Amino acid sequence: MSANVERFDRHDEAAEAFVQALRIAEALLFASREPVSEAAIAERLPKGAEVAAVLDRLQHLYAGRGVNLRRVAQGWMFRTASDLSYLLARELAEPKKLSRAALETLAIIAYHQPVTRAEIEDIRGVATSRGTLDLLLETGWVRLRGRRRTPGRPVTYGTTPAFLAHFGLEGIDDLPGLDELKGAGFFEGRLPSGFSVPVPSDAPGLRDDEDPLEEDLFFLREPDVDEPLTDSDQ
Amino acid sequence: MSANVERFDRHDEAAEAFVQALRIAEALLFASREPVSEAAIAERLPKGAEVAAVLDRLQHLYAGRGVNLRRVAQGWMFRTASDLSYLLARELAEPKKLSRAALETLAIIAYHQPVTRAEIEDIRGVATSRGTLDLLLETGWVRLRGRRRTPGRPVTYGTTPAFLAHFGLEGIDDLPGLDELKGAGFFEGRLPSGFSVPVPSDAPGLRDDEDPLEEDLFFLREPDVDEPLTDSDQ
Amino acid sequence: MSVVELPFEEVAERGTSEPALIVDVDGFEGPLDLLLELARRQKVDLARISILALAEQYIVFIEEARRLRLELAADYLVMAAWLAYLKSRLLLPEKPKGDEPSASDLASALTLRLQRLEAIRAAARRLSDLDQLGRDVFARGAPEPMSVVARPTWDATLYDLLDAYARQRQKAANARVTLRKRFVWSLVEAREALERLVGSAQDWTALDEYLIAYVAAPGMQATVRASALSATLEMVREGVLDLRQDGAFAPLWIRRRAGLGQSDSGEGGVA
Repeated sequence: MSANVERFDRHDEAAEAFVQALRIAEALLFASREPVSEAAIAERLPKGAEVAAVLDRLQHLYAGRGVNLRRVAQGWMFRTASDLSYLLARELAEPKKLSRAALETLAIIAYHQPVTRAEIEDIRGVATSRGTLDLLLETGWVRLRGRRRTPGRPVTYGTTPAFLAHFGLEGIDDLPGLDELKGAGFFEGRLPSGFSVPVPSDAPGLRDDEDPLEEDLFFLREPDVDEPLTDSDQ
Repeated sequence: MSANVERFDRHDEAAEAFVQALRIAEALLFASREPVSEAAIAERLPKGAEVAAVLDRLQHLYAGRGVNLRRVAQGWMFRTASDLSYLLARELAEPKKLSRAALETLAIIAYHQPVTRAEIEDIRGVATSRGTLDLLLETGWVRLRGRRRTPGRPVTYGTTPAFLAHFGLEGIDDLPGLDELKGAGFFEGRLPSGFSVPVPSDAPGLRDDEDPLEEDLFFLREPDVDEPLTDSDQ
Repeated sequence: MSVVELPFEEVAERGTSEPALIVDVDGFEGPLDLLLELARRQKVDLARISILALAEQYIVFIEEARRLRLELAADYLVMAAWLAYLKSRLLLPEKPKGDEPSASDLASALTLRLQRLEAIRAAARRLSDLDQLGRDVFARGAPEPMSVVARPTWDATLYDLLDAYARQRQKAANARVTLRKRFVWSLVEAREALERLVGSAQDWTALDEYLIAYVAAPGMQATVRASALSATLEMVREGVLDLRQDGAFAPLWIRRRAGLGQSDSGEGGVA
């Protein structure tokens, strides 16, 4: 990186002039508000310095660096290396509340996991919007587990360790059962006989009725199976 | 044998991590036009990277270049090499020059801070026009610090980090000739208004003899108590 | 205030916003500045300067200015008066006078003030000689600003979660109970029932009797009758059933069409 100064004893003066030209171009490009045209740089260089060679060399010097010299429409300019652009984005945590639907869906996934979308809808009694499940996946609290070994092979959902961490649970079996929920007053009044709260499992392994997700991880989401059939299906 | 290979690999990895840390620091410093604090850089570096070593190396890398890395105002910033001033000033310099009165007042504030207007006037032997202090406040180099705990509770002035950045100073201790002034007893004198503290301080906190500015921030400026020269003077 | 041109004029530097009342005679900023300039002309170290001589020079200068009828700021005149007083004190033998400072104290205080002014002037010059940002050295001209990316952090408590779960499970459980009340007998249900019915009835059978026997809840008779009739008509159209009514509002009779098997092989033929 520091090898920007090359010394050729034979052409000591020429080499020095070249280094000075590099420095001048570097400073000009650094301090200018707008991209600098080659002509404008050439104008400032010591006599005899070739602007193209200077810029070429500079570009080379900065190629692997945190800042690159780029050619843009109006001339040349320094820009942050594109792989480091994330440095210039300050993430601002924006606390958001989960919607009621999302919270309910999350709760069902937590208690009933592994659970399919159809099962969630059956429990909630309403259709679950794609957005709700996407959002839950985005929170990092819900993951795709596998596929239920039933017709249509629906995706099964479960919770993640992040879910446990966020809700302060040591394990998924820390989720209170029916009696505890009743005791804490979450359930009120009579419940139909046979009403139960399942014992959830978020074990990393798949259950007997689950298949692994496909290898083609391009589809991270459950495909829209309930969309109208396309022509090829006819 | 395998241990050797492993060590070599580890070394390689460390070197790569260091280069990446250099790139990150470089990008951060290049992107900003204000000094960047070491803490802010350290925060962005990969784990285990030593910010001091990274900055030291960067400073070294850029030492002879058209752009230098300088430590200013408790932070770091890239700026063009001063020997190239003659080239860049033509195009880039903002033609703003402080009047002698303003420069003197600024110097008094810098070397004597925290200092009141009366103390400034005592040193200069002349009334300080409102315009001069307004101008200095406007540059962003001077700020109102608090109020001196003396009769009349005059406002105290001090310099800002922008002042240090503008003059390329690391801290207020870097003020040129400070030692000589100290040696000459400049700060110990018998000025009636009493410069009791021997060295200037631009520390954000107030001194023992300073009170905070009032809550009523409508008055950002010292009230015009000593304006009477106008008519009587004619 | 007139701006006066005198022989030793310096370039007057005043900020544009400075009121004219700041005396700028001959480019001096106030009496102390003038004194300092006069002191410099003595070409000796300020510490060894003759305050007496300096006071005399100053007074001469002011008198000259007044002779020229130049208007001088009060500061200059006050200083002249004070220096005249100091001069007389320095010339007259000192009389001890309580805690009043001696003439030499006053003189050295003035010397000190001049030294201070000179020192700060030197400091100002050195400050100004530093490389200044935007004058001698330059920062990045096109800084790349930080963009703020809002990253939502989801917030929910365990209480929220349990509350949501219990609430909807309870709601769903209650909803399911009411569903079993079955307010409506659907066409599909009616048809299934009728198929079972005619499967065993080879002869004319009164639909109503069957239906009454079939339906337990009296509140459901209307929906049962409507659905059953619709289903019957559909099955007649398909040729599975014969339907007969002897008069308006008379009972409806149904019969499995002759020639059909007992099972579901209804397509077998139409008689």
